Amino acid sequence: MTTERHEEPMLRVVKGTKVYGGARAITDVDFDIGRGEIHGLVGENGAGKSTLCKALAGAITLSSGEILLDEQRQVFATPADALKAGIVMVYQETSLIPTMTVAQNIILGREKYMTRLRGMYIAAQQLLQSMNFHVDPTAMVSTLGAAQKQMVEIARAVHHRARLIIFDEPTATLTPEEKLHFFDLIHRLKAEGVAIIFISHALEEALELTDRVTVLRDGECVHTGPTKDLTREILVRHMVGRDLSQTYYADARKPDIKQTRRKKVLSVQNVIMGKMVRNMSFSVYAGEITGISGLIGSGRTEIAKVVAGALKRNFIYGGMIYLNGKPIRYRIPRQAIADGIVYVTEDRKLNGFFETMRIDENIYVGRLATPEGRSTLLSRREQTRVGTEWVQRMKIRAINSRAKIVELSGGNQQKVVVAKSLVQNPKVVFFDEPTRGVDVGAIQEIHDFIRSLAAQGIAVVVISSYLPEILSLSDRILVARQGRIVEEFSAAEATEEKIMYAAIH
Amino acid sequence: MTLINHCRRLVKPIALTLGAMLCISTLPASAADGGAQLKEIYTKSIEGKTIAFLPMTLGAPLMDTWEYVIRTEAERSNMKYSVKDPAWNSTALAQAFEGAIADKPDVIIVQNPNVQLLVKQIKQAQEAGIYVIQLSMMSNTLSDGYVGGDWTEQAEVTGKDIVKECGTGSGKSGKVVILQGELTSAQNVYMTNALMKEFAKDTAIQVVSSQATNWDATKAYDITTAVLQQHPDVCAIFGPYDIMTIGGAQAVKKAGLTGKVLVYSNGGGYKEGCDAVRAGLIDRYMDWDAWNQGREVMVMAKNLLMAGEKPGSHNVASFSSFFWVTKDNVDQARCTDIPKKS
Amino acid sequence: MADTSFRETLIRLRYKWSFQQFVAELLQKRWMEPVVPFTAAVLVILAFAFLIPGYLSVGNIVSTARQFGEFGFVAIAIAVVIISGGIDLSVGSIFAMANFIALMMFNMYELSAPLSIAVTLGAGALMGAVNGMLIGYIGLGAFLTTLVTMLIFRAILNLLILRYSMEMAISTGDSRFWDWLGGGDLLGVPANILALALVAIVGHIFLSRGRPGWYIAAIGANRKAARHAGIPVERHLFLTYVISGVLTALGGVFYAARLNSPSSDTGVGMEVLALTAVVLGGVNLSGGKGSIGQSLIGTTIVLVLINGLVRFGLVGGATSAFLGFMMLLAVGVDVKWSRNRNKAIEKIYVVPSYFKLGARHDIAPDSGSAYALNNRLRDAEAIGLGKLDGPEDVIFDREGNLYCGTREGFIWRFSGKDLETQEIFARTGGRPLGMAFDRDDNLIICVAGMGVYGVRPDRSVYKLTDETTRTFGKVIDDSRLVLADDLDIAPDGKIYFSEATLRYTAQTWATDALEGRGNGRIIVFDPSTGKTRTLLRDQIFPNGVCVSHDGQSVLFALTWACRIERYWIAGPKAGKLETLIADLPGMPDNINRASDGSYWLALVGLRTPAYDLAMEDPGFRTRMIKRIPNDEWLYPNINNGCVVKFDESGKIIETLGDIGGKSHPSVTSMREERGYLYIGGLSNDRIGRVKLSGVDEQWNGPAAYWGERT
Amino acid sequence: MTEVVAMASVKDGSSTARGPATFALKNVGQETLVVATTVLIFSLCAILVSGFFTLANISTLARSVSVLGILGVGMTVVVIGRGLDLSQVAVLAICAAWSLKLIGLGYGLAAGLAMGLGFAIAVGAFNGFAISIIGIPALFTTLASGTLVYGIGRWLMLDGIITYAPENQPLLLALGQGELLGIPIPLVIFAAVALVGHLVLSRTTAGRFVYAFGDNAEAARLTGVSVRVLTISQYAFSSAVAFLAGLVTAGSVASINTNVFSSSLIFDVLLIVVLGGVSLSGGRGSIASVLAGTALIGTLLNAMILLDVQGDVQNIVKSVVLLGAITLDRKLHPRDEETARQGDL
Repeated sequence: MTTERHEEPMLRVVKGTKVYGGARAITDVDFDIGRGEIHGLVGENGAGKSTLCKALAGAITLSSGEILLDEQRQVFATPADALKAGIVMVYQETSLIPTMTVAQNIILGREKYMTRLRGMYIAAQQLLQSMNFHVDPTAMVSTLGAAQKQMVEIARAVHHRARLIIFDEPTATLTPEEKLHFFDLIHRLKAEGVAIIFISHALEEALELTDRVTVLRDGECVHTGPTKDLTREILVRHMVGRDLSQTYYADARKPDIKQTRRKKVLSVQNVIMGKMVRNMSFSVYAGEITGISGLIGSGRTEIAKVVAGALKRNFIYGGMIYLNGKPIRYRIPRQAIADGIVYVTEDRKLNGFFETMRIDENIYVGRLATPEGRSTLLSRREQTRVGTEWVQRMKIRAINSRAKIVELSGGNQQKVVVAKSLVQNPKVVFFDEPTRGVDVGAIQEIHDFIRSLAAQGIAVVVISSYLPEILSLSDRILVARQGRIVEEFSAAEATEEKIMYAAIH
Repeated sequence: MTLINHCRRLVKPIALTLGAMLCISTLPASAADGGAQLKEIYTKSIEGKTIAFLPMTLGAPLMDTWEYVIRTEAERSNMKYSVKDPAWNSTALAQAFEGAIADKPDVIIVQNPNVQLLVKQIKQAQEAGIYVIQLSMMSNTLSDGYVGGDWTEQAEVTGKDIVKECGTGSGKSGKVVILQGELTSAQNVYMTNALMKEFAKDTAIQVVSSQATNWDATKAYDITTAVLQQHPDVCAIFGPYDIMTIGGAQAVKKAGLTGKVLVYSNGGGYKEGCDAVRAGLIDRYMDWDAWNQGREVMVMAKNLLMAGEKPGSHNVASFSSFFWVTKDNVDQARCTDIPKKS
Repeated sequence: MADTSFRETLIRLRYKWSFQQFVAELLQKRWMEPVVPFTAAVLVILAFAFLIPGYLSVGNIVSTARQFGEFGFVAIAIAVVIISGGIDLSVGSIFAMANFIALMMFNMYELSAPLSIAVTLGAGALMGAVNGMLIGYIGLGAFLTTLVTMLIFRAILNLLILRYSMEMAISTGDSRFWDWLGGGDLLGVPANILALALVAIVGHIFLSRGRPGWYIAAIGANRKAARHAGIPVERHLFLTYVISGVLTALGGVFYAARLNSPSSDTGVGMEVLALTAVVLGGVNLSGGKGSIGQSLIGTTIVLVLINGLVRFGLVGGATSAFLGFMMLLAVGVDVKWSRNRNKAIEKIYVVPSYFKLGARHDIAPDSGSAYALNNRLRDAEAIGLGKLDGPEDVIFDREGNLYCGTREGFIWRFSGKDLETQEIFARTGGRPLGMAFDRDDNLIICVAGMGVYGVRPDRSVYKLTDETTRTFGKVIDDSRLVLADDLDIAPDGKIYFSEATLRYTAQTWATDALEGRGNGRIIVFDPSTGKTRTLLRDQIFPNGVCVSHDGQSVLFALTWACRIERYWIAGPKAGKLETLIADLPGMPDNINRASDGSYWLALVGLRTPAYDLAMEDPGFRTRMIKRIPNDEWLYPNINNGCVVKFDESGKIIETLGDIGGKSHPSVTSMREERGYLYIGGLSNDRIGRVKLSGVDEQWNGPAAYWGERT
Repeated sequence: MTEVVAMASVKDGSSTARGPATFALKNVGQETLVVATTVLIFSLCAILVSGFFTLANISTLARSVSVLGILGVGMTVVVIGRGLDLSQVAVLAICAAWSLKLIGLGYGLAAGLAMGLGFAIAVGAFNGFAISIIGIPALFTTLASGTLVYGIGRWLMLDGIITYAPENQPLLLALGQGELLGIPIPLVIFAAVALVGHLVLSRTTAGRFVYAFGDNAEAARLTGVSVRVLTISQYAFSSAVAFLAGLVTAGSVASINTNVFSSSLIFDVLLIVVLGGVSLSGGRGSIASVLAGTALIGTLLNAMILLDVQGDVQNIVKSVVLLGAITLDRKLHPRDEETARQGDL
């Protein structure tokens, strides 16, 4: 843990602690960054990376501990204070104003009292294009895709001429080429003396780009050191706290590939939905896990929602979907659920669970919404029964099934969301990013559960942008790009490189 | 909502002018072939003229009675007639008035919601050559004519009666409840003030509640119910508008105090008011005959048209008569009921 | 094209001016958002004008306008609050209170008119501040808070009226200014309309271009994002309600001056009416979106509707019924409309038009035509293989160093005897396309997406121009340079450059081919004055630009039209445009001077019969665009090109090709340098070098054009 | 370095279990707070206001707020489902008046009531349709439909502002004036409606779905709740309840004044709903909340009438109490800028 630094750090955090309603998000974290340094911040979901950075950016205030900027103690009560001090954060969930244009968003917070619109658009276009971000400055942000929004955020940070820019997973939505431009940008910023905190899941990126890396685990700082001393294996060990041989993905490939006669359950043929899904075709078989990989915006989420009735495919020239050979077209998810097709959402906070309800109530609502579970009156007994059953089956860790769902950790919340769908006795299940924001232990449990579903003869579709997850789970891997399935691999032949290549070329 | 407003200081000059006007208007009739000539003058100055009526609202018995009488009178005289419904909204009324000026009728009959509204607009109308007659309510500006009641006088009469019934020597508690309409409406203010002056003359009279109902029968019901719980020995209840007072009267009936608590109110003598008297809900009902007021205002309009003076040059008035209606004489009272619209 | 049939003329006319494109461009404009409410307003007015005699009389318009003035202030006030993501139900009460206070100050206390107004506005600000404190700083919900303050203000007002109504009934102030406010006009425009117009214009500028307006809209659209952007959310919410209070009070002042009546029912139900007006105008109840113009359109609808219905003489109920019906209808349509607006734009954005190309020349190797293909480019020597990503244009400086721009926005330089030293010379960003050296050896580059940039010999990058004059009467603002393509410099130093298309970008440019319409232009930049001017409009994808050897004219290539045009910039024909070569067998790209006084021309791809046919049938292309995903559309062939040489008269001298497309599938540029021809390609991974025979072995472009260095 | 790792792994998993026992005012719901305030004010009035603490007055109190309470129950169901029904008062006035008129015209009691109820439910269903299928915001839809219904009623269905109860229909009058075992019938109806509302919300699937929908509409849809049917039903319920409230109003004074449409009654309804702690952002609250809110407002109003406090002062007192309640609530549960939902009004 040697830090080979000669000058005083530009910014330091001393014993930073943040308590959220009883739970500690970060505990006594010490952190520092110098001028022109690219500092990687890695750790698993929920390790406290975002919390630490939000505190630096003034979005939240630390419960205890100090932030020192040039050895001066600072109190950032609001993001405005941090901005004044030259700290800009590029948020993961993009923080843009949807009703304003790209150019407006870029200069927001640094605009003149009155702005001349034409000049603003031209200047914004120059800025964006000079970074090779191909975004129309006059477009309304609400019409942009995820990647373009991310670019606008990055452009905004650059425009603000910050001393310290915090990037929270900036590359998750970018294509390799856009990443290339982004890395080039980071190096140019570094050359100008801008300090950069780079949060990333992709360890390779962190190793390639950064000068130093800090690893957080469970809200505590477990390692800080120069990048050149690190390898991927060491990083993982720090992050997970276990030896690599015990980590999950190391040996996750299944030895046996099912080659028995397969029953085709779902067949999607030439489905078109607006701009997002263009001519998508694939089939799903009973007892098999089909993985769909692809970048955000490749149409993978949308096709799942179309099949499950949450979105409607084009009315004319929209293609066909067959369930057990019977053509289907659902207006609402209820109809799909009645036919045994469920979709487990990728964003559980936004549309996954009911926060005012308890675990058993959440699961029971799922049960009530099915034809067989329908009843006019509620049944306490039935509620307790399904609650207890699924808490056990999903290994949901709570004091009991009557705990409030908001009191659970991300992984347990996700299990409740899964349980809420599986209680509906589906024949086809779409899991959209089933382990996003879930702690490692829970990932394994959820994966085991998904496998057991397939073993029961249920057709399972797993959508994920995390390749190791897709590789370890799937019997068959489909790759989506620009609204269509461009490649299909069997589990045996798939590799990360092949999938990635198919996803972007 | 304000029904009627009155400026006492205007009474005398207006009454005098009215007399003069009537004389002037009958002058040409003294020629040889009196009948035919008069008819010709009448026809020439009345037929085809336009009457615009702007009440505070339509759909209430009082305004509907006026509207019916004015409309049928106008039709009978071959006059054009138009009516606007501002639905209790004084801003909408002002708007309708300005619209009426643009339409250039010959006479505008308006029910002015308060003394200051329409001050400028009435002047504008007169400058545009339109006669303006105010019905039941006045403004600070003198218009060409006024037809309506004298609220202070009516309240004085009512007050004296209440004092007689409940005051010293009556052997009753002297407790009086006033159900006010809307506190700020001028009519309400004039009546309440005059009443309080009368009550002040007798120390035995005690006003136990004086709450605003905003002309709402339900609210009158709730207030009366609550007050009667606290003061079961109330002697009299006064409400300045019959429709609203019926709510209070229902509460009296519900409390089983019918006959013991005297309910006072007033109105235009339409069916709804009489029914309440007949049902024993209202004991003393001061009837100022809305039907007749409709007639009066049409007579005044015709006179103004026949006289042909420049609008704004004269101010005339006609104060409506009023009389008590009780259970005893309610069957003799007119109790007008306009035909339902098909 | 003399034998153009009558039918063809008709078709040509039919597609010449595209209504669809006009609509698509209109829809893109932000001010087109309230198109539904605006249409509704016009229809309502027309309906009444038709039904009610004298409805459009001056008197009626003025009297309606007077009410419009007062109510307009309230509508703007509530619009500002809704844009901030809140709601203000207390406007009716504040309005009534302001009316009362103004009358009290002016009539009872006999203050001067300006002072009365000042006091009233102060009171309005104070009442707004109460709302603002509770909502902004304490953080209460806007709906409930203003609901409660509405009741409180109204109750206080009633108590005041009760206390002072008698005194106020008899007192009157006197001021000509006051009377003018209430009933006066300027050139026939009522005073309150003048004030409203002033407030609306200032307000609009502040809302759309000013900092407070942006902050308010940002908070309304996404409070968290606004906070992250460093916006003081609390303070601006507070400010919003103060603004609302002041504007409402201003409306109250005019109402007081006009009607002079402190009625207790003043402003009752006004919040509902104002809300209706604003929502009808298209201001989004969920915040962040809306303008003053929209709220005034909504106000017009509501007032005209009420005014018309009252004048119709319908009973009160009918007015309400119509109002309610209109509200539901207009908002229902608006909801559906705004949800599908972007979809609609997308659907109709690409507008194919009729375009007929002349007969194709035979290009078969054995055809004997001037265009007969050969394989002379196939064995071109590769330079920078694998390092370069899309060298669209290549150029040499006086010293014989080779430059090219790549897709990442880099300018590479190859130097040394055999161009073996390869380095990134500069970075412009964007997509560097056409290049030229000016007299002072600065490398001038067309950068797609950015404009025209220069790189000095010391590698510093500078901007020449990024904006041109806006075309008068064009719906969209075409002043930005979207896709500067190629340039050349006239002897007088003026830079002529092409902008290929205004409607597509460096990523989507190929779609422009499906339109077959003149979306591009030729622009000239004069470095001595720094002025940029559009020279020629409506060109069909103007691409390569080259000043002729004599410096008298500019040649430019129209890619989709397969034509070379000549525009005279000097001499007797100055200002004239003529076609030099028509009906090329392929799509022309860059044009460059050759050593022998002729010109090199790159054909980026060759025409195909299917595509030529498709261009004659816009209906076919429209259907194709609507029905199948865009990567299955029929695009022009830009995968196989060649280089041709033509002389000053347009005669083809020579053709160099690569039939299999092995090393140079599409050719976008070429330069002759000291006996070699260097080939660039938009999507290629190398620069090719071919030895030329029978040419001047010492010829160097800049030296030949600008003369020896001075 | 390995030691650090090992130490950290020991702590693994304990973070979520950690959590201090929270207590005190923070956990006190608004409903409890309101009940406490009501009890306090009630006791104060009983001691200080003569004539307050009598059986007769309590019954008057209950009767006078029962219409408000009935409307409140309907509103609560809609608000829990993340909606708002401002058309209640128009339905109350027009549908009840129309019923009275029809009965008066000789259609018979049952037919008249059925038609009134049918119209009310149609209005509610229309509201639900416009909100869930067309997608117009609830606030605006119900505002407009209220205006529309009032207008159509006044224009085409009714004769005047006031509609009188037909004679010889004692049953109708009994709705407003009668007593059942000494309890005023309006109160009985209020209790019945509240009970039905409570049972529907807490014991039926539909009620659970209303909570689910109000909590997270998209999650409810994805879970398979037919949200459109649900929305339509909840507005229909609210309208039907408003019709019932209209009958009670009409019964108590033997007439109904459609002008009640332009009164602030709807705001009073919102007041009691919110006062009781039903969140306008949906998913939270119960019928008990409405009872608490109604009791507080009822007590305050009754005491003020007895004290002969002027109506406008009553309004101010009422409003300040509400403002105090929501301010206190905000202080106890401060808004977290990082997690607050966008668009909470």
